[in-house]
Amino acid sequence: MSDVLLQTKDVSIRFGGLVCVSKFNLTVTRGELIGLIGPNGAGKTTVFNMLTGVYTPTSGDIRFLGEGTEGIPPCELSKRGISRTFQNIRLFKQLSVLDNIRIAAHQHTSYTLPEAVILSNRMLLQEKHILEKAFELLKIFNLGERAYEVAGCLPYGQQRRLEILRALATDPQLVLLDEPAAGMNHKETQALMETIGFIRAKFGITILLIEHDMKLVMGICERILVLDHGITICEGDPKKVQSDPKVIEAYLGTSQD
Amino acid sequence: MEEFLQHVINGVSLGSIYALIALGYTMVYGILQLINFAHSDVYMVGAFVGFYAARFLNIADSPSYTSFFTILLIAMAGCALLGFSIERFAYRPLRNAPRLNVLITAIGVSLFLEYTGQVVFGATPQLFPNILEDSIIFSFGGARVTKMDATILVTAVGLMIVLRHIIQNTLLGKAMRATSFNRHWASLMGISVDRIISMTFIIGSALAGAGAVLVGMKYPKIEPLMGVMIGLKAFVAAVLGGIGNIPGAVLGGLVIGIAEEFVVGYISSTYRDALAFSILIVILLFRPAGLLGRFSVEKV
Amino acid sequence: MHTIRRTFGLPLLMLVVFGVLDWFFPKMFDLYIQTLIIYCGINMILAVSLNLVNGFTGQFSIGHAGFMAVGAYISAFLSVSFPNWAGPFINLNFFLNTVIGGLFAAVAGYCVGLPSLRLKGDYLAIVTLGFGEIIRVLLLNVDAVGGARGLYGIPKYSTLFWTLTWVFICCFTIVRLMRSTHGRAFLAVREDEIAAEAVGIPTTRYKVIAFVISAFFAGIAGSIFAHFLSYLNPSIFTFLKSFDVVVMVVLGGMGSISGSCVAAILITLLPEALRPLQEITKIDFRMILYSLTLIVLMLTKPQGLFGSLEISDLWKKYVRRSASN
Amino acid sequence: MSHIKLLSAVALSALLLLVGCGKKEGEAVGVVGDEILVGEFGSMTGNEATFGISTHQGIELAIEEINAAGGVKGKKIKLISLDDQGKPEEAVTAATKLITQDNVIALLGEVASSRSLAAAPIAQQYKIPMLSPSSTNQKVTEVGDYIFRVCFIDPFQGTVMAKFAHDHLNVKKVAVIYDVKSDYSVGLAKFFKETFTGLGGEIIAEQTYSGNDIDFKAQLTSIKTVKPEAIFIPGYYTEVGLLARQARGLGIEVPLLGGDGWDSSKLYEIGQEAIMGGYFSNHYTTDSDDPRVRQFMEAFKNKYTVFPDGLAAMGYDAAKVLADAIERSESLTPEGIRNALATTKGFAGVTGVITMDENRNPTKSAVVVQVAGTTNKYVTTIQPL
Repeated sequence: MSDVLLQTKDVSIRFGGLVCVSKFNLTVTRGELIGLIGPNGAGKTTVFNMLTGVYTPTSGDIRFLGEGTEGIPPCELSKRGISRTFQNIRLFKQLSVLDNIRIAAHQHTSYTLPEAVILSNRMLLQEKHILEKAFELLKIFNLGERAYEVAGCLPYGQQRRLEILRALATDPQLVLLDEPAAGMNHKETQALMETIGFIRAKFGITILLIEHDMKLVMGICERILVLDHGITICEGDPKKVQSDPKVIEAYLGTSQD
Repeated sequence: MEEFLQHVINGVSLGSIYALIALGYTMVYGILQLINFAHSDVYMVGAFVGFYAARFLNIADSPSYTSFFTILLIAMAGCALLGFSIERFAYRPLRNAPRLNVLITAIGVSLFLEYTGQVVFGATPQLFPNILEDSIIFSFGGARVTKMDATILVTAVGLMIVLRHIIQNTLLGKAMRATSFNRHWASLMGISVDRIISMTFIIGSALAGAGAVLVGMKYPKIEPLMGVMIGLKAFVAAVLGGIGNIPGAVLGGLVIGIAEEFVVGYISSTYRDALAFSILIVILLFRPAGLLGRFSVEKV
Repeated sequence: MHTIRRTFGLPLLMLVVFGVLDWFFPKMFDLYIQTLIIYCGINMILAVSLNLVNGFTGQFSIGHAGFMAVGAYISAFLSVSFPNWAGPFINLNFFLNTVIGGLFAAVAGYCVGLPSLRLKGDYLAIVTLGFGEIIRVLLLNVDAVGGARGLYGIPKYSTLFWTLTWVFICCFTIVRLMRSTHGRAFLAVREDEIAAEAVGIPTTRYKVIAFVISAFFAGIAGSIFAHFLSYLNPSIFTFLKSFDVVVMVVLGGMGSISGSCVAAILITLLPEALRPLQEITKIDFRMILYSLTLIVLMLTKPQGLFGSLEISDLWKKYVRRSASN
Repeated sequence: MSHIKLLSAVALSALLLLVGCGKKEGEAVGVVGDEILVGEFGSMTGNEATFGISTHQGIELAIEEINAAGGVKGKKIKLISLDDQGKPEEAVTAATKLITQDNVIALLGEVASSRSLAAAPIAQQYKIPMLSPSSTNQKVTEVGDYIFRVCFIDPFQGTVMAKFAHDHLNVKKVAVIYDVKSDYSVGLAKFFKETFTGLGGEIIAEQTYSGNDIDFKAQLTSIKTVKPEAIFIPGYYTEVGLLARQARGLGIEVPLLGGDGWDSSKLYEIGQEAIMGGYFSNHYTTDSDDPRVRQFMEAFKNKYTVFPDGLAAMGYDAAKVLADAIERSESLTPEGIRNALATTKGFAGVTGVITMDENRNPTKSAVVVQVAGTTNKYVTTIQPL
């Protein structure tokens, strides 16, 4: 097994005449925790959307586990091991917490529609397995008691956590977290940092993270990429990034903490 | 050649009527994202308002431009009032309900108007009053353009120009555009959204009323279900052009009107009713948001 | 043994119950009541199957009558043109013809489901409406099934037994599906397509599956309808028929199977129940009242009668509440 | 909570409906006291309401007259009318209700063949005579020996007009335009084409429209280019008036021909000058000197303030034929009435002299009339084949 999980080469995307991301290069090796930062509108979420197959790059090449991802739909990429959360939480709001998790486990089921109707042994077995696994995950995230509550009614912080949990339920190799700490207070952010560290240790998952909270990013990321206007202006460890004049310029007046 | 020309003339005149009714659909959709199924019945009521007004004013048999404009204005006013009340009493209470509910309500209002029409106006077709004499004003070979055709076209185009002026250049129009762009933000900008929506219904319904009078003059048979088929086609025209898009509705109406005339004229008349939909499906497969509609990519 | 009971227990039990009802009912009630029950059954199949697309999968189809027409015409055509092709047993023939009708409808559903890969919301709605109308116009022009003159002499195979059996099969299938990973996939598509894709649900595939299953049962309903009415005419399957079904679904509550059933019964019986009124007033207020009821219900109960809950949920709630009081 | 209440209310009302409608035993079919129950089902609302209402008015008038004259067999006729919204499935429900709930002795209906074909098997099954005023599709009476009608069948009328066009008008090239949605129109067109080509004529153009269409110019424009000598339009007056107008507007001046669907004062009202001089086949002519016709027209006009159309006349005659059969029937049973209906002979109705043949269809002569304003001018009579 190669250690390179994901590799992008000169990936660019244009909407109309507007170049949104240009020549994005990134190599992610197994087990890394990489931060992607940059001012608003820098194209960070667009990078995520290209990596997960929501958008197709105008040019360039994305390889996941050595295979090109061009033309592969998001659901297929998810099966191959890329999972994500969204900047504005996208839970299945009217469904229960438990169902949110179970839906993410869909790809681990193999029984057919007729089997579902006649309740075949295989179906019952797989359903049982999914259920057990879901509760296991919920317990880890302290959401066990809320399993039957409607996801949309959870408090904000728990919704964020549930979304990360849902991303984990697909058994991913690479998780893309889009501003997981957005809207969280200091304490919640602290807890989130611990959680991220914990799941990394427990599941051995590689993480790519977009975040504005510099404390969080600098605190846990081993490597950071800085995007500005779609261009990668800096790449390196937190220290290097913090002292890079280009980064400071890009952030000038917006964030100095 | 003569036949071809005649088909073009027929098509444009039919298309302009589809367009006029399509405008009402498109305006309401643009602002509320609601397929206002009751629109076709507002159109029907417009025809009957014209019918009774002409009787009441005793101008049923004095064709002149004066009677034409009188009836036109009365029908427009009647429809505006009806459209306003429908919005006020049936749709406004559902402003924050799921869209499908409003749609069902629209179907309910549509059925209500149709069946009430059958009781009040009677199910028998009536003759729309003769309010404008017809004569051939222009003849090219065997192809004829009549005064009626010309009046219909001029009136329809005139109304569309007025509408365009309202939407592009007036404060009301700006408010309407803002509301259709984003209702919530518009209300934050101090726009009274309810008032703007009412105005949209008033204008859209008035156009349906005008359409009814124009159709009534040309095809002087009116009955309570007259709106169903023409309403459906006009709606298809609106979708075809890109629903919510005003020039799109006009274009869609013309495309369907002309295509119908040509298919019936040169290929076969048996599939006429399927034609509008076939065109629509084919075009939507290539342009999912209609001819002039803009396909918005959902922000992730 | 356990497996067999689990899988076929309830269906077999229901078959026996329906058999008894079928024998018992004609002795208790006259044809009028039976007719109404069969119409209720047909509408229940239509409403429950449409609910799969509109309620559970969150797509918006208003062309259900078209699928119904396909099922009705294909099965009726088989019954008329190839009587007893599958042997001397009428019921076997009827069953097979119905299933074939349903399969053809399912193919039509597939053809309509495909554009749903590209279209959303109202655009999809209008395309389904258009397909329904196109099917109707095609039928008007096919001489083999009588065109406008209609298809007559269809044997009256539809009995109470068959109607109830198919209602059961339809509800049973959809309830079981909804309790599986496939059912949750439908719901995920409704809730958030992008998120569903991101967690590995092939959304387009599930949309098409929903259309196919829904169309299949609409075709079944069409076959029962055809073999009950013994006469078919394209004008039966106008978009107004599709609207009726959409109304049932919304009225019952999107995503509630029992809601759809109750609404189907209501909508079928309401015009009949209003008949005495017509005799008193001498003017036909029936449909006016029907439409008014519709508007008022939408204004006062926008979630439909049941919302997305099932009768069983409501019962649990009720019990829980009375216990806590 | 409210859900449960609502649910129980629904269940309860359904149960009440079921119980309330349970079988009533021990009553003679169709007779209550000194009233004979006759059922009528028709399209009082919906797309084809105008036809259903016309027929209903004709029937109502006939029953009123019969009761005023002392009724039949010393009893009054009570008419129970149900609406079927112009839908076949509703026609089945209505007919079933009339037979099983209201216990009628005979049925009048339906206007359109599509609904009659759906309801006839029920009447046949319960052996209740059903008399259709105006279902022209041959198949209707083929359902069984309890099904009758008082109108022409499609082949006859199509043939009449083909012969008329060929023999009287001496035209060789005819265009046909018919309503593809109406079984009546399609049937007439079919038999006209067959007979006319059989006679050596030529159908040079064939176009269709859909009921409730208002624009026919595309069809007419292509008809115009092939220059027919006459146009056969077997449709209802509701469309023919507009069609004629548009034909004249396009400069088509050849004669227009049609069937009994034209018979209405609305035809001229909508068609105006354009329809003047058009020929159509009909059961009777309004400019007839026949006192029965005159008296019917008067009575109808007095009651409803409009002149009767063809459908009203057919409804009127259907009710009268049925009353005559009840009077002649040996016993007041559905079977007796059926037998009497089957032996109807030389009944002088408004729409002609009606004699039932062995297929339960009337043999009566057709007249061809010419539109002359709100009234029609008699042209010729064509005997049944």
